Amino acid sequence: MPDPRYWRKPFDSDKVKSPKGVVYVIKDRCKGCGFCVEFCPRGVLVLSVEFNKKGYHPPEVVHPDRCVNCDLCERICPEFAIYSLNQDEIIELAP
Amino acid sequence: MTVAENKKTIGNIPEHPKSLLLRMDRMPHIWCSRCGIGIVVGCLAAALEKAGLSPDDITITSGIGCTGRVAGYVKVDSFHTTHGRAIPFAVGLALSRPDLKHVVFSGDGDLVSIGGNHFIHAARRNQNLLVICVNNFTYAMTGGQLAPTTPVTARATTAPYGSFENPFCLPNLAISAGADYVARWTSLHIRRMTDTFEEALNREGFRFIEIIAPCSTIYARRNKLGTGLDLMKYYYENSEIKHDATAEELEIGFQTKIVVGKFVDKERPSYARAMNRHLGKILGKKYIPPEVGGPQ
Amino acid sequence: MSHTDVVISGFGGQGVIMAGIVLGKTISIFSDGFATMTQNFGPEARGGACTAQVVVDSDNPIRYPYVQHPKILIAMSQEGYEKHEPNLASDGLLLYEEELVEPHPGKRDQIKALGIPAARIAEEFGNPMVLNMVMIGFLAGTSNLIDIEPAKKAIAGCVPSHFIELNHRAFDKGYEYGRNKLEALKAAGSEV
Amino acid sequence: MHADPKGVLTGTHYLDGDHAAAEGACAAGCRFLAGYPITPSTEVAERCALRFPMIGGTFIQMEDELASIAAILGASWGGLKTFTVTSGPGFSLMMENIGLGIMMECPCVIINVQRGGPSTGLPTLPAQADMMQARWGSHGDYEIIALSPNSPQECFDLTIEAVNLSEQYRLPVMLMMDECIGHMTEKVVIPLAEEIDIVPRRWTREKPDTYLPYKPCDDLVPEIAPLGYGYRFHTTGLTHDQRGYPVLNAETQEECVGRLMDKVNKNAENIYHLEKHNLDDADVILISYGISSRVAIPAVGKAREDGIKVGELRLITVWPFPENLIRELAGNIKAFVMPEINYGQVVLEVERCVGGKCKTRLVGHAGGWVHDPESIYQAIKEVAQ
Repeated sequence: MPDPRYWRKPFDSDKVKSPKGVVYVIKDRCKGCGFCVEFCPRGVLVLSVEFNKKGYHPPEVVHPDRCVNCDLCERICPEFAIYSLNQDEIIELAP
Repeated sequence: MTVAENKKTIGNIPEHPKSLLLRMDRMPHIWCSRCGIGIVVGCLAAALEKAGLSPDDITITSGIGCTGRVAGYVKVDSFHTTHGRAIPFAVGLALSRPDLKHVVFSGDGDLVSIGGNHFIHAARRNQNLLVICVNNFTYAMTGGQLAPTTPVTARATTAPYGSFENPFCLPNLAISAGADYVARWTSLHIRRMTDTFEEALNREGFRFIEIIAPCSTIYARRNKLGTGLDLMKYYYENSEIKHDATAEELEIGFQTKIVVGKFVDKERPSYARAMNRHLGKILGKKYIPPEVGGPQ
Repeated sequence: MSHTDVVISGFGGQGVIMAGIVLGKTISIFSDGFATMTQNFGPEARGGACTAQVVVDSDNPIRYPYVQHPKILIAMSQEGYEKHEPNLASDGLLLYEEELVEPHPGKRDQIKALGIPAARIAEEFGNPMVLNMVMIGFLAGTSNLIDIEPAKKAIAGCVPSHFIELNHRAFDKGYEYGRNKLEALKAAGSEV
Repeated sequence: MHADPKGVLTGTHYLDGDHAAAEGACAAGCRFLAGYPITPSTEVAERCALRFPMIGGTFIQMEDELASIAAILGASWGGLKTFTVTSGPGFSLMMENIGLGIMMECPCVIINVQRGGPSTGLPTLPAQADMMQARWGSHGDYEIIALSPNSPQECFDLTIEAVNLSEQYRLPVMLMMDECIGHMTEKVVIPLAEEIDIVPRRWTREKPDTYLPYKPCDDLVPEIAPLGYGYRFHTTGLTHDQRGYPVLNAETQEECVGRLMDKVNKNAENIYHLEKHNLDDADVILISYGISSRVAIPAVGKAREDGIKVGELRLITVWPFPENLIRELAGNIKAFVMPEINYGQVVLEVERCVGGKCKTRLVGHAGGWVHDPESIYQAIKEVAQ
C-alpha cells in the first residue's frame, strides 16, 4: 500500500531496502499524550480504545508493516513507553 | 547500550532501549501527561549513546521544579539540589572532577530567576558545563506562577490579568553573558535536539541549550492553548530554523513564531583551562595543577 | 621586661598594624618571649583611626590579650594620642611623631615623652611608608623592649624582599635618633 | 592517615586567626575553596588564593555566598575536601544550602568570622551573636557540629579538627570564630605533616550493585561512592530512603531525619572537645567560648583572690552541647556565669540543662567590643554570695 504522505515514489525505492521495525508499547507506562500517534511519519499508530491501569489510552499498532524503525516514537515519547526495534535484532533476541 | 545487552523484560517484551540510562525502577515519573520534559531526557539519553559516552562519564545536576526532578530519573551520578543552585553546585563538581562531563538540567524559573546570577557568571567564566533549560514559560510545579520567561499577555496565577513584564530571551541572555555554544529547539525537534546534545557533550566550556516544551496541565490550560499535543502541533507549524538569527528574532512573544537553531558556536578556554594556563605561566614550576577528587 | 603592654596608634595607611606585627614577631618568633597583637580599625582602608595593641611577656604565654593601661604608647596621630594617653600607665613611655602629635605639656609629669620627626625622616628616605619602621627603631632605641637583630629579622619577614634594605635603614635611623635623644637627655641631667 | 606535606607550612609563624585558619585548611587537606569577600573573614580566602595554586588546590571567588556554599558541596561530592569562609550576612545567605549539605550528608567546613549584627551591623567589630544561627539557622530539624577557637593557634588546630569531623560524620561543620580571634596575631606552631592526623573520605568498599548511598554503618554514618565508578547513585535534598530516592512520607522522614540527629547525638561523647579547670570543688563555674574565654581570665583571677571557688569550662565544641555535663555540674554548684558577646544565646542552653538547680547568669552585650573583665568579676561575685 503506498504511503499517502509521499507525493511521488522515490526514484531509488527499488534499490534501497527500507528497514523493517517492530513497535513495542509498554502500555501501563503510557499517559496517553498522543505524540507518537500524531507524529509517526508512517501512520503506524492510533490511540487504542482500551484503558491502561492508569486510565489512559495507550497507542495501538494498526499498520505494523509500515514501520521503518525510525525511532521517532521512542524519542518523542515523554514516558519511555514506546519504542521500535529492527526486525533482525528481534530474531537475535528471541529465545 | 545495544538492544542485545538489554536483558530485562517488562511484561512479555524487552525493557525500553534506554533503560540502562534511566532509573526504570522509578517509572512512571511524576511529570504530567503531555509534558515535554520526558522527551528532552530521552533525547539526552540518545545523545549520550550517539556520543559514545558511558553513564559513568557524566553527572547530572538539577535544581528545583518539574525539570529539577530530572536528576532523579537518570541512571548516572546525579544531584538534586536546591532551587536555583544547580549551576554553582555543578561548578564545584566540574572543578573537582574535570575528567567527567557535567550536565545541568534546569527549568526556566530555576535557572534564570532565582538562579539567574549564577547562570550569567558561569557563562562569563566559561565553566565547563552543559546547561539544558526546559522552558515551559511558567512555574509549573507550584501551580503556574509568573516566570521570568512568561510572554507578555500570557496568564499566570500571579498574573491573572496577563503578564505585562518583559520576559528574558534565554539565548540572548546566554550569548551576552559569553556562552560558547548556544542553541534552541522545541521538544518536537527530537533529532536536531539529540544532535545538538551530542555535539555539545563533546565540547568544553559553557554550553547552553534551551528547549521550548509544553506544560499541558498548567500553562496550556490556563492560557486556553489546548493540550500539550496542541502545543506540539503549534511548534510544528510555527518554529523556524535560523542559525544566524538576530537578537530581535530570538525574542518569543505569546504564541508568536519561535526561531530555533544553533546561534553561537565558538571556542574559548574554559575556566579550568584558563586557570591552569594562566597560573602555570605566572608561577612556573611552583604551580601544582588542581587535585582531582576521588579515591587515590 | 616581664610583662609590657604596648599601644600603637595612628591612622589607616601609616602602617600601624604592620608596626604591631613587627613588634610582636620580634618578640615571639625571634626572641624567646610571647606577644599577642590585637587590632582595631574602622571600615575605611585609609585615614580612619587605627590601633594595634601588643601584649608582651618575656616568660609566659599571653592569656588576657587586651591592653587596659599601656606601659608604652606609640602615637602617630593626634587622635590616637588623645584617645590613649589618659590610659597610659603612670610610669609609662610616650613615643610620638613630633610633627603630627602635639602632647599636652605638664599634664602628667611622671610620663616620659619622647618625640621624633618620623614622617620627615621617612620622606627623606624617599618613601613615606617607612614611617612605621622609623617608629619601631625609635622604640628599640629608647626602651629595652626589643633588640636590633631580632627586630631586623622580623622586618625582613614582613616586607617584600626589595624593600627590606630600605626598611632596615629606616629602622636604624629611628634607633639612632632614639639613642641620641636619650644621650642628650642624660647629658642634660634627666633620669633615663 | 597523616597530612599531605605539601599543604603543611611546618614552622613557627606569627599569624592572625584568619591566616592561621587558612593554613589549617591547607594542612587538613582542603583543596577547594569557593568564597565571596566579606569583612572580617576575607583574609582566609586571600591567603588560600595565594597558597592553593602551589599545593594543588582550587580557589574560586564566586558571585555570592549562595554560590559559594553550593560550589563547595558540589566539589565535596567530587571528592575533594572543601570549605568556605564568611561572616554574618554571608552566613545568612548560606543557610539554605547548609541544610542541603546536612540532608545530602556532604562533608565540608564553613568558617564564620563573627561580626556585629543584625544586618550589615558592625563589619569590623566583634560579636558572638551567630551561635544560635549556627545551631538552628537552616530550616528543619538537624544536629550540627560547631567549634569555637580562642587563639590563632586554635584557629589552625580546630580547622583541621573541623575538616576531620566533617569527614568522620559527613556533615557541614562550622568553625565559629569571631572578629577578635580572626584579627588577633600570635605565635602559631605548625607541626610536621606526619604529626597531623587526617580523617580520609569514607569511600565505600561495597560493589555498585549492592551499594546503597544512605545505608548507615555502625556509627550511623553512611559511606560515600566516588563519581564515575559505576555506582550511578542519586542524592537529593528531598526526604529520601537508603537508595537516595525521594520518598515523601512520614515513615521515611522519621528514618531519614532521625538518623541525621542520632549520628551527632549518639556520637557526641566522641565529638566534645572541652577545656575544664577546677570544676571539682567549684562554687561558681564560668562557661565561655571564643574570645570571651580569654577576656574572663582577669575576672576569674580576681574572684579567686577574693576566695571564691571559680571553676572554668570552655566550650571548644559548642554544638553538640555538653548537656549531661552541665546537668551534672548544676547539682553541685551555686551558679554558672557565662560571658557572651550577644544578648544571651548559648546561655539559654545552659539554663535549659540546669533546669533551676542552680543560678545561671549571663554577662552579655550587643557587640562591637569585648567585655570589661570587671563586669564578669562583678557577676561572679554576686552569684557567689
